[in-house]
Amino acid sequence: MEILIDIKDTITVQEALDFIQSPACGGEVIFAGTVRNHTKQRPVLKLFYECYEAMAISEMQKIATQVQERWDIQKLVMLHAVGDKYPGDIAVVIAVAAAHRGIAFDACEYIIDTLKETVPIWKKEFFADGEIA
Amino acid sequence: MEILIDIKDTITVQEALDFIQSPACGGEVIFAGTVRNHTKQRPVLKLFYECYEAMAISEMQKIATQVQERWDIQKLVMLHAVGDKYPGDIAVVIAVAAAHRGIAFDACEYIIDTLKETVPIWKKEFFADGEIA
Amino acid sequence: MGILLFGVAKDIIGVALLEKPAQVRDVASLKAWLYEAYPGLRQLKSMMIAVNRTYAADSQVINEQDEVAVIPPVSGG
Amino acid sequence: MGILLFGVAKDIIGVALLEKPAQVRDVASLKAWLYEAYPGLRQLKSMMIAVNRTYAADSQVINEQDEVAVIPPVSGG
Repeated sequence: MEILIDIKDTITVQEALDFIQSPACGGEVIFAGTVRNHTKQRPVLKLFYECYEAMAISEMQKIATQVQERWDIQKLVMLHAVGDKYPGDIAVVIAVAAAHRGIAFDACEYIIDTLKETVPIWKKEFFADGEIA
Repeated sequence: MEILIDIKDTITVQEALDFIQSPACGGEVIFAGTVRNHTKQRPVLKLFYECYEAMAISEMQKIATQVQERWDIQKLVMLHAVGDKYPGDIAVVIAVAAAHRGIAFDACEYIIDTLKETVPIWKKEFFADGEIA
Repeated sequence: MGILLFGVAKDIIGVALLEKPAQVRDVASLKAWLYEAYPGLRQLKSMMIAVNRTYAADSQVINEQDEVAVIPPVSGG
Repeated sequence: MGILLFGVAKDIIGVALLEKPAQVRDVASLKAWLYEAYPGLRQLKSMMIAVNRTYAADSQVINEQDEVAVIPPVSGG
Protein backbone atom coordinates (compact mmCIF):
# COMPACT_ATOMS: atom_id res chain seq x y z
CA MET A 1 0.00 0.00 0.00
CA GLU A 2 1.31 3.46 -0.93
CA ILE A 3 0.60 6.15 1.65
CA LEU A 4 0.62 9.95 1.52
CA ILE A 5 0.16 11.72 4.87
CA ASP A 6 0.56 15.46 5.23
CA ILE A 7 -0.40 18.36 7.50
CA LYS A 8 0.07 21.85 6.06
CA ASP A 9 -1.54 25.25 5.50
CA THR A 10 -3.41 24.50 2.29
CA ILE A 11 -4.57 21.16 0.95
CA THR A 12 -6.41 20.29 -2.28
CA VAL A 13 -8.50 17.37 -3.49
CA GLN A 14 -6.43 17.40 -6.67
CA GLU A 15 -3.17 16.39 -4.96
CA ALA A 16 -5.00 13.46 -3.34
CA LEU A 17 -6.45 12.43 -6.71
CA ASP A 18 -3.06 12.72 -8.39
CA PHE A 19 -1.61 10.33 -5.81
CA ILE A 20 -4.31 7.66 -5.88
CA GLN A 21 -5.21 7.46 -9.57
CA SER A 22 -3.69 4.38 -11.09
CA PRO A 23 -4.65 2.05 -13.96
CA ALA A 24 -4.36 -0.85 -11.53
CA CYS A 25 -7.26 0.33 -9.36
CA GLY A 26 -10.91 0.43 -10.29
CA GLY A 27 -12.51 2.35 -7.45
CA GLU A 28 -11.50 5.54 -5.74
CA VAL A 29 -13.39 7.07 -2.84
CA ILE A 30 -12.58 10.56 -1.63
CA PHE A 31 -13.88 12.42 1.40
CA ALA A 32 -13.41 16.18 1.58
CA GLY A 33 -14.32 18.05 4.75
CA THR A 34 -15.09 21.70 4.11
CA VAL A 35 -15.46 24.60 6.54
CA ARG A 36 -19.17 25.34 6.89
CA ASN A 37 -20.54 28.88 7.12
CA HIS A 38 -22.63 27.87 10.15
CA THR A 39 -22.58 25.55 13.18
CA LYS A 40 -25.99 24.71 14.60
CA GLN A 41 -27.47 27.69 12.73
CA ARG A 42 -24.91 30.17 14.10
CA PRO A 43 -22.96 31.98 11.35
CA VAL A 44 -19.25 31.11 11.41
CA LEU A 45 -16.56 33.61 10.29
CA LYS A 46 -13.60 31.25 10.36
CA LEU A 47 -12.01 28.27 12.05
CA PHE A 48 -8.50 28.04 13.42
CA TYR A 49 -6.89 24.58 13.38
CA GLU A 50 -4.05 23.85 15.79
CA CYS A 51 -2.05 20.66 15.70
CA TYR A 52 0.46 18.63 17.77
CA GLU A 53 2.16 17.81 14.52
CA ALA A 54 4.64 15.07 15.41
CA MET A 55 1.99 13.08 17.28
CA ALA A 56 -0.71 13.81 14.68
CA ILE A 57 1.48 12.36 11.93
CA SER A 58 2.20 9.35 14.13
CA GLU A 59 -1.52 8.78 14.83
CA MET A 60 -2.32 9.11 11.12
CA GLN A 61 0.32 6.48 10.38
CA LYS A 62 -1.31 4.19 12.96
CA ILE A 63 -4.64 4.58 11.16
CA ALA A 64 -2.94 3.71 7.86
CA THR A 65 -1.48 0.57 9.46
CA GLN A 66 -4.92 -0.46 10.76
CA VAL A 67 -6.40 0.06 7.29
CA GLN A 68 -3.66 -2.00 5.69
CA GLU A 69 -4.27 -4.89 8.13
CA ARG A 70 -8.02 -4.82 7.58
CA TRP A 71 -8.62 -4.11 3.89
CA ASP A 72 -6.96 -4.72 0.53
CA ILE A 73 -6.28 -1.06 -0.27
CA GLN A 74 -3.67 -0.02 -2.85
CA LYS A 75 -3.31 3.68 -2.10
CA LEU A 76 -4.26 5.92 0.77
CA VAL A 77 -4.08 9.68 1.30
CA MET A 78 -4.70 11.65 4.52
CA LEU A 79 -4.29 15.42 4.35
CA HIS A 80 -5.20 17.92 7.07
CA ALA A 81 -5.02 21.71 6.88
CA VAL A 82 -3.91 23.93 9.78
CA GLY A 83 -4.17 27.65 10.56
CA ASP A 84 -7.02 30.00 9.68
CA LYS A 85 -9.68 28.42 7.46
CA TYR A 86 -12.69 30.22 6.04
CA PRO A 87 -16.11 28.91 4.92
CA GLY A 88 -15.65 26.84 1.77
CA ASP A 89 -11.98 26.05 2.51
CA ILE A 90 -10.98 22.40 2.64
CA ALA A 91 -9.93 21.24 6.11
CA VAL A 92 -9.37 17.53 5.52
CA VAL A 93 -9.10 15.15 2.55
CA ILE A 94 -9.12 11.35 2.75
CA ALA A 95 -8.66 9.34 -0.45
CA VAL A 96 -8.53 5.60 -0.97
CA ALA A 97 -7.98 3.50 -4.09
CA ALA A 98 -8.86 -0.18 -4.26
CA ALA A 99 -9.72 -2.78 -6.82
CA HIS A 100 -13.23 -3.04 -5.37
CA ARG A 101 -15.42 -0.12 -4.44
CA GLY A 102 -17.10 -1.61 -1.35
CA ILE A 103 -13.90 -1.75 0.65
CA ALA A 104 -12.85 1.68 -0.61
CA PHE A 105 -16.05 3.16 0.89
CA ASP A 106 -15.61 1.23 4.15
CA ALA A 107 -11.94 2.17 4.52
CA CYS A 108 -12.51 5.86 3.68
CA GLU A 109 -15.31 6.22 6.24
CA TYR A 110 -13.28 4.34 8.87
CA ILE A 111 -10.32 6.67 8.32
CA ILE A 112 -12.22 9.94 8.72
CA ASP A 113 -14.19 8.60 11.72
CA THR A 114 -10.98 7.44 13.44
CA LEU A 115 -9.04 10.59 12.55
CA LYS A 116 -11.70 12.68 14.27
CA GLU A 117 -11.39 10.53 17.40
CA THR A 118 -7.65 10.07 17.78
CA VAL A 119 -5.54 12.58 15.84
CA PRO A 120 -4.42 15.52 18.03
CA ILE A 121 -5.79 18.42 16.00
CA TRP A 122 -8.06 21.06 17.51
CA LYS A 123 -10.35 23.58 15.93
CA LYS A 124 -11.47 26.87 17.36
CA GLU A 125 -14.67 28.40 15.94
CA PHE A 126 -14.94 32.17 15.47
CA PHE A 127 -18.63 33.06 15.25
CA ALA A 128 -20.07 36.12 13.54
CA ASP A 129 -21.49 37.31 16.89
CA GLY A 130 -17.94 37.63 18.26
CA GLU A 131 -17.93 34.47 20.36
CA ILE A 132 -15.05 32.02 20.16
CA ALA A 133 -15.56 28.34 21.01
CA MET B 1 -31.22 19.38 -3.76
CA GLU B 2 -29.18 20.55 -6.76
CA ILE B 3 -28.49 17.82 -9.31
CA LEU B 4 -25.97 17.51 -12.15
CA ILE B 5 -26.43 14.46 -14.42
CA ASP B 6 -24.43 14.02 -17.61
CA ILE B 7 -23.30 11.36 -20.10
CA LYS B 8 -20.51 12.37 -22.47
CA ASP B 9 -17.16 11.38 -23.98
CA THR B 10 -14.89 12.70 -21.25
CA ILE B 11 -15.68 13.36 -17.59
CA THR B 12 -13.50 14.73 -14.79
CA VAL B 13 -13.58 14.64 -11.00
CA GLN B 14 -12.92 18.38 -11.05
CA GLU B 15 -16.26 19.26 -12.68
CA ALA B 16 -18.05 17.21 -10.01
CA LEU B 17 -16.10 18.96 -7.25
CA ASP B 18 -16.81 22.38 -8.76
CA PHE B 19 -20.53 21.59 -8.65
CA ILE B 20 -20.77 20.24 -5.11
CA GLN B 21 -18.40 22.48 -3.16
CA SER B 22 -20.35 24.96 -1.11
CA PRO B 23 -19.74 26.76 2.19
CA ALA B 24 -23.10 25.44 3.39
CA CYS B 25 -21.98 21.79 3.31
CA GLY B 26 -19.44 20.17 5.58
CA GLY B 27 -18.93 16.76 4.00
CA GLU B 28 -18.33 15.76 0.41
CA VAL B 29 -17.94 12.17 -0.74
CA ILE B 30 -16.78 11.37 -4.25
CA PHE B 31 -16.56 8.02 -6.01
CA ALA B 32 -14.48 7.77 -9.19
CA GLY B 33 -14.53 4.57 -11.23
CA THR B 34 -11.42 4.16 -13.35
CA VAL B 35 -10.70 1.74 -16.20
CA ARG B 36 -8.42 -0.99 -14.84
CA ASN B 37 -5.54 -2.44 -16.84
CA HIS B 38 -6.73 -5.96 -15.99
CA THR B 39 -9.89 -7.96 -15.34
CA LYS B 40 -9.39 -11.12 -13.30
CA GLN B 41 -5.66 -10.99 -14.08
CA ARG B 42 -6.15 -10.68 -17.86
CA PRO B 43 -4.56 -7.54 -19.35
CA VAL B 44 -7.13 -5.12 -20.75
CA LEU B 45 -6.36 -2.84 -23.73
CA LYS B 46 -9.50 -0.72 -23.59
CA LEU B 47 -13.18 -0.64 -22.80
CA PHE B 48 -15.96 0.58 -25.04
CA TYR B 49 -19.01 2.04 -23.30
CA GLU B 50 -22.34 2.09 -25.15
CA CYS B 51 -25.42 3.81 -23.81
CA TYR B 52 -29.19 4.03 -24.37
CA GLU B 53 -28.86 7.68 -23.56
CA ALA B 54 -32.45 8.90 -23.17
CA MET B 55 -33.33 6.00 -20.85
CA ALA B 56 -29.99 6.19 -18.99
CA ILE B 57 -30.59 9.86 -18.14
CA SER B 58 -34.12 8.99 -17.02
CA GLU B 59 -32.88 6.13 -14.79
CA MET B 60 -30.21 8.40 -13.30
CA GLN B 61 -32.90 10.96 -12.50
CA LYS B 62 -34.91 8.20 -10.77
CA ILE B 63 -31.90 7.40 -8.59
CA ALA B 64 -31.57 11.11 -7.72
CA THR B 65 -35.23 11.16 -6.70
CA GLN B 66 -34.76 8.10 -4.47
CA VAL B 67 -31.73 9.73 -2.84
CA GLN B 68 -33.67 12.92 -2.22
CA GLU B 69 -36.51 11.00 -0.56
CA ARG B 70 -34.16 9.03 1.65
CA TRP B 71 -31.35 11.36 2.73
CA ASP B 72 -30.82 15.04 3.47
CA ILE B 73 -28.37 15.67 0.62
CA GLN B 74 -27.68 19.19 -0.68
CA LYS B 75 -25.92 18.44 -3.96
CA LEU B 76 -25.53 15.40 -6.14
CA VAL B 77 -23.51 14.69 -9.30
CA MET B 78 -23.69 11.63 -11.58
CA LEU B 79 -21.39 11.59 -14.60
CA HIS B 80 -20.77 8.66 -16.96
CA ALA B 81 -18.34 8.50 -19.85
CA VAL B 82 -19.08 6.76 -23.17
CA GLY B 83 -16.99 5.57 -26.13
CA ASP B 84 -13.45 4.14 -26.03
CA LYS B 85 -11.84 4.31 -22.59
CA TYR B 86 -8.28 3.26 -21.80
CA PRO B 87 -6.69 2.08 -18.53
CA GLY B 88 -6.55 4.99 -16.10
CA ASP B 89 -9.42 6.87 -17.79
CA ILE B 90 -12.37 7.82 -15.61
CA ALA B 91 -15.59 6.00 -16.52
CA VAL B 92 -17.93 7.22 -13.81
CA VAL B 93 -17.99 9.92 -11.12
CA ILE B 94 -20.53 10.18 -8.30
CA ALA B 95 -20.31 13.12 -5.90
CA VAL B 96 -22.52 14.02 -2.95
CA ALA B 97 -22.45 16.98 -0.56
CA ALA B 98 -24.25 16.96 2.77
CA ALA B 99 -24.06 18.64 6.13
CA HIS B 100 -23.13 15.31 7.74
CA ARG B 101 -20.58 12.87 6.39
CA GLY B 102 -22.33 9.63 7.34
CA ILE B 103 -25.25 10.19 5.00
CA ALA B 104 -22.90 11.42 2.26
CA PHE B 105 -21.06 8.05 2.38
CA ASP B 106 -24.33 6.09 2.45
CA ALA B 107 -25.89 8.04 -0.42
CA CYS B 108 -22.76 7.92 -2.61
CA GLU B 109 -22.42 4.13 -2.25
CA TYR B 110 -26.16 3.64 -2.87
CA ILE B 111 -25.95 5.71 -6.05
CA ILE B 112 -23.04 3.82 -7.63
CA ASP B 113 -24.49 0.42 -6.59
CA THR B 114 -27.89 1.30 -8.08
CA LEU B 115 -26.42 2.87 -11.22
CA LYS B 116 -24.59 -0.39 -11.94
CA GLU B 117 -27.84 -2.33 -11.59
CA THR B 118 -30.37 -0.19 -13.42
CA VAL B 119 -28.83 2.36 -15.81
CA PRO B 120 -28.71 1.09 -19.43
CA ILE B 121 -25.00 1.43 -20.14
CA TRP B 122 -22.92 -1.47 -21.43
CA LYS B 123 -19.20 -2.01 -21.51
CA LYS B 124 -17.26 -4.19 -23.90
CA GLU B 125 -13.80 -5.32 -22.79
CA PHE B 126 -10.97 -5.56 -25.34
CA PHE B 127 -8.30 -7.87 -23.91
CA ALA B 128 -4.61 -7.83 -24.84
CA ASP B 129 -4.94 -11.41 -26.13
CA GLY B 130 -7.39 -10.22 -28.80
CA GLU B 131 -10.57 -11.46 -27.15
CA ILE B 132 -13.59 -9.18 -26.79
CA ALA B 133 -16.14 -9.75 -24.03
CA MET C 1 -42.42 0.58 -35.24
CA GLY C 2 -38.84 -0.41 -34.55
CA ILE C 3 -37.33 -2.22 -31.57
CA LEU C 4 -34.02 -0.75 -30.34
CA LEU C 5 -31.22 -3.21 -29.58
CA PHE C 6 -28.23 -2.56 -27.33
CA GLY C 7 -25.09 -4.24 -26.07
CA VAL C 8 -24.78 -7.98 -26.48
CA ALA C 9 -28.41 -8.24 -27.70
CA LYS C 10 -27.38 -6.10 -30.68
CA ASP C 11 -24.32 -8.31 -31.24
CA ILE C 12 -26.38 -11.52 -31.13
CA ILE C 13 -29.07 -10.28 -33.51
CA GLY C 14 -26.61 -8.38 -35.69
CA VAL C 15 -28.62 -5.19 -36.12
CA ALA C 16 -29.42 -2.13 -33.97
CA LEU C 17 -33.09 -1.91 -34.97
CA LEU C 18 -35.68 -4.64 -35.57
CA GLU C 19 -39.17 -4.46 -37.06
CA LYS C 20 -41.85 -5.51 -34.58
CA PRO C 21 -44.13 -8.25 -35.95
CA ALA C 22 -47.80 -7.22 -35.94
CA GLN C 23 -48.85 -10.09 -33.63
CA VAL C 24 -46.64 -8.82 -30.81
CA ARG C 25 -48.99 -6.82 -28.55
CA ASP C 26 -47.34 -6.95 -25.13
CA VAL C 27 -43.96 -7.48 -23.46
CA ALA C 28 -44.52 -11.21 -22.86
CA SER C 29 -45.27 -11.90 -26.53
CA LEU C 30 -42.31 -9.72 -27.61
CA LYS C 31 -39.95 -11.77 -25.44
CA ALA C 32 -41.42 -15.05 -26.70
CA TRP C 33 -41.04 -13.94 -30.29
CA LEU C 34 -37.43 -12.72 -29.72
CA TYR C 35 -36.34 -16.00 -28.07
CA GLU C 36 -37.97 -17.97 -30.92
CA ALA C 37 -36.52 -15.88 -33.77
CA TYR C 38 -33.06 -15.37 -32.18
CA PRO C 39 -32.26 -18.42 -29.98
CA GLY C 40 -28.86 -16.88 -29.15
CA LEU C 41 -30.71 -14.48 -26.81
CA ARG C 42 -31.42 -17.43 -24.48
CA GLN C 43 -27.77 -17.33 -23.33
CA LEU C 44 -28.30 -13.88 -21.74
CA LYS C 45 -28.44 -13.86 -17.95
CA SER C 46 -31.41 -11.54 -18.19
CA MET C 47 -33.33 -9.72 -20.92
CA MET C 48 -35.45 -6.76 -19.90
CA ILE C 49 -37.77 -4.82 -22.18
CA ALA C 50 -38.08 -1.06 -21.85
CA VAL C 51 -41.22 0.66 -23.09
CA ASN C 52 -40.97 4.41 -23.42
CA ARG C 53 -37.61 4.40 -21.59
CA THR C 54 -38.95 2.56 -18.55
CA TYR C 55 -38.43 -1.09 -17.54
CA ALA C 56 -41.69 -2.88 -18.41
CA ALA C 57 -43.45 -5.84 -16.78
CA ASP C 58 -44.41 -8.85 -18.96
CA SER C 59 -48.06 -7.82 -18.87
CA GLN C 60 -47.46 -4.36 -20.31
CA VAL C 61 -49.26 -3.64 -23.58
CA ILE C 62 -47.14 -2.35 -26.47
CA ASN C 63 -48.76 0.27 -28.65
CA GLU C 64 -47.63 1.17 -32.16
CA GLN C 65 -46.18 4.55 -31.14
CA ASP C 66 -44.25 3.22 -28.11
CA GLU C 67 -40.44 3.37 -27.99
CA VAL C 68 -39.41 -0.24 -27.28
CA ALA C 69 -35.90 -1.45 -26.45
CA VAL C 70 -34.23 -4.76 -25.58
CA ILE C 71 -32.03 -4.33 -22.48
CA PRO C 72 -29.46 -7.08 -21.90
CA PRO C 73 -27.67 -7.12 -18.50
CA VAL C 74 -26.28 -3.63 -17.92
CA SER C 75 -22.59 -3.15 -17.12
CA GLY C 76 -21.99 0.55 -16.63
CA GLY C 77 -19.82 2.09 -13.96
CA MET D 1 11.41 18.72 31.34
CA GLY D 2 8.46 20.62 29.92
CA ILE D 3 4.84 19.55 29.46
CA LEU D 4 3.31 20.59 26.12
CA LEU D 5 -0.19 22.07 26.20
CA PHE D 6 -2.63 22.23 23.30
CA GLY D 7 -6.10 23.48 22.41
CA VAL D 8 -8.43 24.40 25.25
CA ALA D 9 -5.96 23.03 27.85
CA LYS D 10 -3.49 25.68 26.70
CA ASP D 11 -6.23 28.35 26.90
CA ILE D 12 -7.22 27.31 30.45
CA ILE D 13 -3.66 27.21 31.79
CA GLY D 14 -2.59 30.24 29.76
CA VAL D 15 0.78 28.92 28.56
CA ALA D 16 1.96 26.43 25.91
CA LEU D 17 4.63 24.81 28.08
CA LEU D 18 4.62 23.89 31.81
CA GLU D 19 7.45 22.76 34.07
CA LYS D 20 6.84 19.27 35.45
CA PRO D 21 7.12 19.14 39.27
CA ALA D 22 9.75 16.69 40.47
CA GLN D 23 7.20 14.61 42.43
CA VAL D 24 5.25 13.71 39.25
CA ARG D 25 6.53 10.27 38.25
CA ASP D 26 3.65 8.75 36.26
CA VAL D 27 0.57 9.71 34.24
CA ALA D 28 -1.82 9.34 37.19
CA SER D 29 0.17 11.70 39.40
CA LEU D 30 0.56 14.17 36.50
CA LYS D 31 -3.22 14.29 36.04
CA ALA D 32 -3.81 14.67 39.79
CA TRP D 33 -1.33 17.54 39.97
CA LEU D 34 -2.81 19.28 36.88
CA TYR D 35 -6.39 19.08 38.22
CA GLU D 36 -5.20 20.42 41.59
CA ALA D 37 -3.07 23.25 40.18
CA TYR D 38 -5.48 24.22 37.38
CA PRO D 39 -9.06 23.44 38.50
CA GLY D 40 -10.40 24.81 35.19
CA LEU D 41 -9.18 21.58 33.55
CA ARG D 42 -11.95 19.69 35.38
CA GLN D 43 -14.48 21.16 32.92
CA LEU D 44 -12.88 19.21 30.03
CA LYS D 45 -14.90 16.25 28.75
CA SER D 46 -11.68 14.26 28.69
CA MET D 47 -7.98 14.89 29.29
CA MET D 48 -5.51 12.43 27.84
CA ILE D 49 -1.77 12.46 28.42
CA ALA D 50 0.60 11.58 25.60
CA VAL D 51 4.07 10.30 26.42
CA ASN D 52 6.50 10.28 23.53
CA ARG D 53 3.69 11.06 21.09
CA THR D 54 1.53 8.10 22.15
CA TYR D 55 -1.62 8.08 24.31
CA ALA D 56 -0.53 6.83 27.73
CA ALA D 57 -2.35 4.82 30.41
CA ASP D 58 -2.56 6.18 33.96
CA SER D 59 0.03 3.65 35.13
CA GLN D 60 2.70 4.75 32.66
CA VAL D 61 5.92 5.97 34.24
CA ILE D 62 7.21 9.38 33.10
CA ASN D 63 10.97 9.70 32.76
CA GLU D 64 12.86 12.98 32.68
CA GLN D 65 13.68 12.76 28.96
CA ASP D 66 10.11 11.86 27.85
CA GLU D 67 8.07 14.19 25.64
CA VAL D 68 4.84 14.73 27.58
CA ALA D 69 1.71 16.49 26.30
CA VAL D 70 -1.77 17.28 27.61
CA ILE D 71 -4.40 16.31 25.01
CA PRO D 72 -7.86 17.82 25.51
CA PRO D 73 -10.73 16.42 23.38
CA VAL D 74 -9.56 16.48 19.75
CA SER D 75 -11.70 18.19 17.10
CA GLY D 76 -9.93 17.79 13.78
CA GLY D 77 -11.60 16.98 10.47
